[in-house]
Amino acid sequence: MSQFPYLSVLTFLPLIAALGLIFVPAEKKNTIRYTALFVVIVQILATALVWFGFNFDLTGINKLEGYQFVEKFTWIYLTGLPIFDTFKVDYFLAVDGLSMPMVILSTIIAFVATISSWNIEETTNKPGSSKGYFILLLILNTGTMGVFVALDFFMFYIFWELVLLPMYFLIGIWGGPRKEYAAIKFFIYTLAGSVLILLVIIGLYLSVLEPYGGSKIHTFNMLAMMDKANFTSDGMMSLLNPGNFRFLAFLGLFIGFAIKIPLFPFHTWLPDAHVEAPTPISVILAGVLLKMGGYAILRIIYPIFPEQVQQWAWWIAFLGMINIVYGAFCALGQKDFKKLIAYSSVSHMGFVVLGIATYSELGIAGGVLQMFNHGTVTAMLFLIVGVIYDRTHKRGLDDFGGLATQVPMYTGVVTLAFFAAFGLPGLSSFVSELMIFIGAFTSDAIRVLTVISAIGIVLGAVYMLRALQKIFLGKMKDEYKTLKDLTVREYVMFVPLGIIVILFGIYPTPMLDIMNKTISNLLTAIQ
Amino acid sequence: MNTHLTLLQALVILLPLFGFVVAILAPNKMKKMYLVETGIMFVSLVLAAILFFTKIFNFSEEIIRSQFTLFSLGMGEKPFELLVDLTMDNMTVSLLFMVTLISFLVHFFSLEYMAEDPLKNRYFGYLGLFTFSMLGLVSTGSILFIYIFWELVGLSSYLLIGFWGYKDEAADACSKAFITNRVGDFGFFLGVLTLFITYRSFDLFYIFGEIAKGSYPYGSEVWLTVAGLLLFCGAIGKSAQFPLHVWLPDAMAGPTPVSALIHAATMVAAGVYMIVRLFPMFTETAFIVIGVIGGFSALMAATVALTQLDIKKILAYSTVSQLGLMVLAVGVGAYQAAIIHLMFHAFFKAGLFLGSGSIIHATHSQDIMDMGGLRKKMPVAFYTTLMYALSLIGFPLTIGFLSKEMILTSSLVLGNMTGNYIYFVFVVLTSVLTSFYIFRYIFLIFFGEPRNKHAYEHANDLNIFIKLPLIVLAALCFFFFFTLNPITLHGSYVTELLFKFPDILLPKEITHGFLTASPGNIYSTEYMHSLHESELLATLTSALIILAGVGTAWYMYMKKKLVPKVPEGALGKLYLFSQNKWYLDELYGVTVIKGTHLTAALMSWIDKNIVDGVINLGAWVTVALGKFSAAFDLYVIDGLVNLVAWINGFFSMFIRKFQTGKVQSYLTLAMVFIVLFVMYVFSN
Amino acid sequence: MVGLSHFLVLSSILFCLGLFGVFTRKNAIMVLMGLEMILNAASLNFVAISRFSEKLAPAAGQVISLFIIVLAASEAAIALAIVLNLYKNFYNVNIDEINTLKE
Amino acid sequence: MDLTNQLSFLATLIPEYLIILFLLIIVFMDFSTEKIAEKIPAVAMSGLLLALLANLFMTGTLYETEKLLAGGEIFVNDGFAFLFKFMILASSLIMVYFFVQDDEVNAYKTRKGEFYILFYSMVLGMMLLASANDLIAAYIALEVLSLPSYIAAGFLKVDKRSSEASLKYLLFGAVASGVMLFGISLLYFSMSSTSFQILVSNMSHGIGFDPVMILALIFIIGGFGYKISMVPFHFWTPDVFEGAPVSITTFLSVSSKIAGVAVFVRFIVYSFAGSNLMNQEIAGLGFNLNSFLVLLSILTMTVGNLTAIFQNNIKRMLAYSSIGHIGFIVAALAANSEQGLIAISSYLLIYTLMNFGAFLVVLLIKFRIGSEDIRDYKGLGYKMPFLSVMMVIFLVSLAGLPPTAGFWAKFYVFTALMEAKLYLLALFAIFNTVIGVFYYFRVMKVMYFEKSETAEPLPILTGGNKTVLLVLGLPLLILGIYFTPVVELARETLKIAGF
Repeated sequence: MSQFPYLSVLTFLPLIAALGLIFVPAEKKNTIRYTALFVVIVQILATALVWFGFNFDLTGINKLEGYQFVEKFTWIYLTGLPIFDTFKVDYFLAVDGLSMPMVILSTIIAFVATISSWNIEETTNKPGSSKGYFILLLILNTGTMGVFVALDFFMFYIFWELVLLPMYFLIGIWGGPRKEYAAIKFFIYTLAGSVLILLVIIGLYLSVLEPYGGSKIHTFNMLAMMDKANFTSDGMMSLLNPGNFRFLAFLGLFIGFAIKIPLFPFHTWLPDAHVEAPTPISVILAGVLLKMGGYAILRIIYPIFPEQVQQWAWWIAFLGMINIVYGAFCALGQKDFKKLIAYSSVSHMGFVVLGIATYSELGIAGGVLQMFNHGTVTAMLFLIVGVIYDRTHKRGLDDFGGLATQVPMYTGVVTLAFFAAFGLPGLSSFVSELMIFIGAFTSDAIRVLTVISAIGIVLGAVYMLRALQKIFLGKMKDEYKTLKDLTVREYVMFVPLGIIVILFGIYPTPMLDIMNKTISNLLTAIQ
Repeated sequence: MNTHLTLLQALVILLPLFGFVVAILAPNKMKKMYLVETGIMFVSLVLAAILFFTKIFNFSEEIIRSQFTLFSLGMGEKPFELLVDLTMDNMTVSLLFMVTLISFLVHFFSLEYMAEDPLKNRYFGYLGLFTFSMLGLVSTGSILFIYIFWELVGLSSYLLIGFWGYKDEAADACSKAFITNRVGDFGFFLGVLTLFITYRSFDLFYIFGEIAKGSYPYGSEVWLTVAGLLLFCGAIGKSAQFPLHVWLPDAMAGPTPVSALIHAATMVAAGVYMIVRLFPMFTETAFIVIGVIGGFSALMAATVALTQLDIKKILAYSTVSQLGLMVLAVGVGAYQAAIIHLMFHAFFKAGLFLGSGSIIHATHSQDIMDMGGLRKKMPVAFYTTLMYALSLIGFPLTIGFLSKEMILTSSLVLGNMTGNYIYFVFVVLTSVLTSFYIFRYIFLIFFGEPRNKHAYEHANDLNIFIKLPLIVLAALCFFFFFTLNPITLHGSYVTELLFKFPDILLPKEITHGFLTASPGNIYSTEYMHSLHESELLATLTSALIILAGVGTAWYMYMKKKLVPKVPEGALGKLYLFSQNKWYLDELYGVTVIKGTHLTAALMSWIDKNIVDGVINLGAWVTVALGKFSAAFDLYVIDGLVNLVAWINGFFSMFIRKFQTGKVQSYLTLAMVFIVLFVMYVFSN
Repeated sequence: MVGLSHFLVLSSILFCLGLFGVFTRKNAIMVLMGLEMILNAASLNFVAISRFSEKLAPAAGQVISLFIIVLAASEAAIALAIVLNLYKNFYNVNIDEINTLKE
Repeated sequence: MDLTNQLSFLATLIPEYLIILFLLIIVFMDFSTEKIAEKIPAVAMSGLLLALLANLFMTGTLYETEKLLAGGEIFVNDGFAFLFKFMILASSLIMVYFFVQDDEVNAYKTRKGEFYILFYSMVLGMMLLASANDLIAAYIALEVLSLPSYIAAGFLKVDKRSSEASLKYLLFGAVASGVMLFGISLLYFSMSSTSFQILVSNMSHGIGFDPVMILALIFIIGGFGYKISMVPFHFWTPDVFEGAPVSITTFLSVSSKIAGVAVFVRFIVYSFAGSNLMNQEIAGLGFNLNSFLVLLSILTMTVGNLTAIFQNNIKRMLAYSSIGHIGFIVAALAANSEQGLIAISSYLLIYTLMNFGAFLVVLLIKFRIGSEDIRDYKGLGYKMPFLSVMMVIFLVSLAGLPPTAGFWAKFYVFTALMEAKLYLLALFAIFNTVIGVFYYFRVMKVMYFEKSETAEPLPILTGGNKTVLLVLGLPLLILGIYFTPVVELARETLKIAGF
């Protein structure tokens, strides 16, 4: 604990900034915006420091020694209570190879989102709304960051829920025409998921005992839950207890997380939310929020319910397959640019699920990498939609055509993003998808599913190129004669993402080194 | 020293990429950046030449490879390692040389051809990207990297076809090209996966070794066949074989030099190159499928080419047909014939395209009906084109003769040995048609009366940028660059040095032919022997073929001066059938494409109305329950008051039942209940 | 000889009549009277029980009933006041016609 | 019961004495001149403050459970009683602020004293309820609480709605308590006692349930259930809440419910939970009291939440939502464990805060836009940012989402349920939470997502308003992050006899 608490800074700096902003008058637009920017830049620095200080040999997952930058204090500690006579919640932050990529991702996305929120008042024409917007954005930032670094299940849940509320308002206030519907749908949907999670959390809490100061007490510590030895013999989750609820608990958690991913058939909130949300919010939604689901499955379900996972791996992979193909077809069927992107997210998150269902180092590493890559690529895609929408206030694919000659640089960016999206070799997604496919193809059980999923690659090309052609090729309408190419601010958003996409396409090693040991350990832990 | 070569190779490959980056990132002010790119291309060409000769003369026997680990994953006894693989054997260097050469010539040609285009930087950048991908494709020994570069050439082809994206046909063509290829790559990808999970490696040479040792996917030769065919799917897509050939003709919407470079000389040949590379891993069944598909594509494309009016379309189908021949050659086990024909074809077909390009540039038309009699106006174009045409039909003393004759011979020999002459028939028919349509092409363009005076007036040979490439390529069409023996390539350095696999890579025994074919070892001395004695027959055949084809063409278009049009009667039907490309596009249009879009629409509908519907239904039910309980609360039991009112109504109704007894009767009833209850109480 | 059970039966009857009145009368006053009957049934119970059962402290029930009577009186007073006020507002006391409180 | 014990017990009643004392003072002030009558609120507040202090002061010193529970007392003062009195007094203290703010009430200048007299007697009744240990005592305390509240509900004499509300309240309340009284008499018959303790002892001595007892129990539970508006005895709630002045509604929905819960819990715990009767099957009926409570709580929370969805009058909506919350409390009671008891009191503590907050906002808004209709709250988020933000905090807390204290309250209930293996009930609770979000968020939606067509500026909040709102709102956030104090306090609940 001697070292500097990077993670706390990462997590709570935005919240503090948000509290500070409350006292800034709404007129001081620039103060607010630059504060937000400052916060994300500090976050980037912190993340960089964590990255440099990261020890690639530690294994994480189920052993405290495996974690780094650990900050573990008692947060709430009550003794002398009935039944389980202590109630203890820890303030427990740490990173390992699984959470580190996600932390990096959410830092990047936070930065990009802040930049693209710069003129939120103009783009959503809500004058004077910057204050509330950025406060909510910062709170959201805290929530997302916290989910990835919290290792106390209870804390995790708090962050998990903390994400919902700002999101609700951000969609509901700054959103598009059907914002109310989208906002409440998103909220109710995800809430329904997370209350299930809550029940399971309590169930686990009641059936896990962790040695503490001589005696054994109930705990929310994930690491303790991963150790079978800690389960009480009569607890509802314990393996000894014949009539145990492990399967139900597994199911509850899985549904809870599947809604976030989102996994068929729980995905229908996504298109609405995406289409109605303002650009930066869609970016965060697709870039980070969806990853929370996949991350949670790996971080929580796998180590805590290995046997259920083993038992249901095929079905998980099946759902992943459905996501891939179904999402792709839906994307192909869309007329609305943004909806198309949203469904492409559904399809791509399917790859993640397929990957983590493979039970192989390659597959899972691919899944995590895919989460990262999809995060960056899809962020780019939504920003792209945002750019064209800000300029023309149109989103229908058929409203455009032949923009290529008018806005060459923009076209270039779009081409890059699109080809990255359907996994062109040399761009980031290809590596992860390749790993996923190899991993999946290696396991005999789900080979057939893999073959079917591979159709997703073809379809990916089909719908992406279709969009590309409809928007940028062919005859140009005269109304776009005056269309402006990218501005400096937009370059600031696109260039980092573009660099990441290309860099990790050619040389993904840094990312993989981070997760390598951890994932091997995950596999050994769950076998 | 080897490392130096490797570095040189890496340089040759990466320079064009550098050119691409330079040209793409060039700010709008630097209009002339494309010249830099061309310069870089030239350097790359020179280096490739140096590489070629060094390799051939000093290290002819070696396969120079260098690999390094990009990343490795996992702790298991066999962690996954992604190796970057740079391999160089004679075939590689020859192809490197060829590709850089043609690519440079095309650059050179484009300097004039694209002179007016505002986005030249971008255009040349794309050319650079393509060259890079193509070079990478031929110089790696890892199936994965072949796939990667495979996709990249696809990308650059997409970009170049769509370069004039404001033209609708170009817009459609580029998407069509990429997606059609993607369909093939679907198979390719699965093939790669199958190989990997079997041998835990992407290294082809290692895999060949394993196969030679007799270890097959899932331990059965069937799966080896499947893997082979899956990989072949990729080739079908790239090399525009039936049934995925439809994209190539449309791809002609791109600039003509691009067609010359990509859709005639190099990229489309990549498929053939791949199956030649993979030659050692094909099984008998695989060979049969390959051969038949190749033969059929060759024949079909040739028939289509007979009646086209767009000069680029004619050449496009001719390309498909020639590629078909190469694939067939692989199918009959004559990998050398295939790869050699690939290279020669690259020269003369690129030439043909550039020639057509110069014509188009001169007459501003692609329609064969606008031409005629250009012989006098464009002598250079004419003579060079004639040269190409001659080598295309395999006229003696041309390189075409040499390669064509190899294919004929080997297919004939195969027939002799297995009694299965189908391949031979394919080749012969195709060749006849070829020599017909290519001379139809020449006669209609360069001879006869000009059909479009205006175009005719403007036509001329233009400047050196146009002429030089044509002449160079034409020169390359003479045999003596490749062998001193005008009759056959046997014993020439081409066969003995450039394109000769070390014996370990050659299958010990490949049995051939349809169902009941007797096995024959095609690399046995016996085979070689019969090869020699078949050559004469083959030569004669090709002579006859040429006479037949060219003769007919001469008779129809020179003697009778016919103008292409739909003849009457059954012949007309055939004519239309051929002119409309066997109606394949229409067929796909109504089946595959419509099918996909219908499915998509269906899925979206399901998503909107059923999947989401369920959720909304859930919400609706909750709401309904709420409404119900609210209503219940409002009207039924709105506080004690309504309770009273309600019970009032209830009792009054009740009392109406007991008309006579009136209220008292009910009271007594109530009393009875209570008394009963109290008695029950006291019973215990 | 009259035993506890008689009283109990009687009080049950009273109670039921009271309930019946409460439930069926339209006029608020009548409802209140029903209410009184219920209360009286209860206090009757108390008195009777403590009179007849010996293990109880003597007169406990009677005391309770005294309490009840007091409460009943005050309740009646308040109730009548409210009803009076109601009459001022609505000019009738038919409780089923008084339902403005509806959304 | 020896004398010292008696004395020390009487000593513990100091808060009650104080209340009575100040009640008299207020009466006299009311008789005297206008100027003095002006001071009544201040005096009332100080009286409550004194009582509260006295109550706090006696914590631990005089409330030793064992000493005060030699069998058969009518009133007991144990930790449980202390805790609830604390809540009652504290909430009453805040209530005074409400009364001061409530212009409807203040309109009747001359009757101010009368109003506070009523209020004080209600407080007295509540405190008695909190420590009643005997059915008759409970009944009397209940009446002491109820009779003034009937009048208070109809305090706005000329307002039709108000007087109608009071009538409904009166009828329902009176009938319920009457029936309850009859039930008591039946129980008296079969148990020959009315003390909770005796019930315990008798029952635990093998005397199972006989039909009379069941009837009696149902009557009695009905009586208590009406006080805490538990389904199916809740019908009065929405109408009365809607008709009565906002401050009275607040009072009814918070303070008097605290008292009701207190006595109900004590009754159930003493009579059943202490002995193992809770899970013992009732002869011939095939179910046990526990499952009966489970049924009640499921009904209560579901009906409350479902019905709340469609209310446009926010007071009515809050009324239904409070029914839903009572459902949660009954669920925790059904858990029949100490964990459950802690859950109950922590829930009540939080419930007080957030409900007061919500009602205060409603009141403040009402006297600015002059409407209680949710649909008129359009765009308030921009007109009254501070008020709206506080409202968001309260609503989110009511919905029970982190990081507000409301989440912890619910969390404790869930824990108790899971721990008691009442999984079905837990599921119901969960899904009621989700339903709750529907209507709580509807208010936010209207406030923030909808544009108001009128742009006229509204009268701004006074510093006092803001302070009180913060006093109510900040704890919700702080406790949401650090919940320990609440549980420490709630632990007093366990100092309940017979458990």
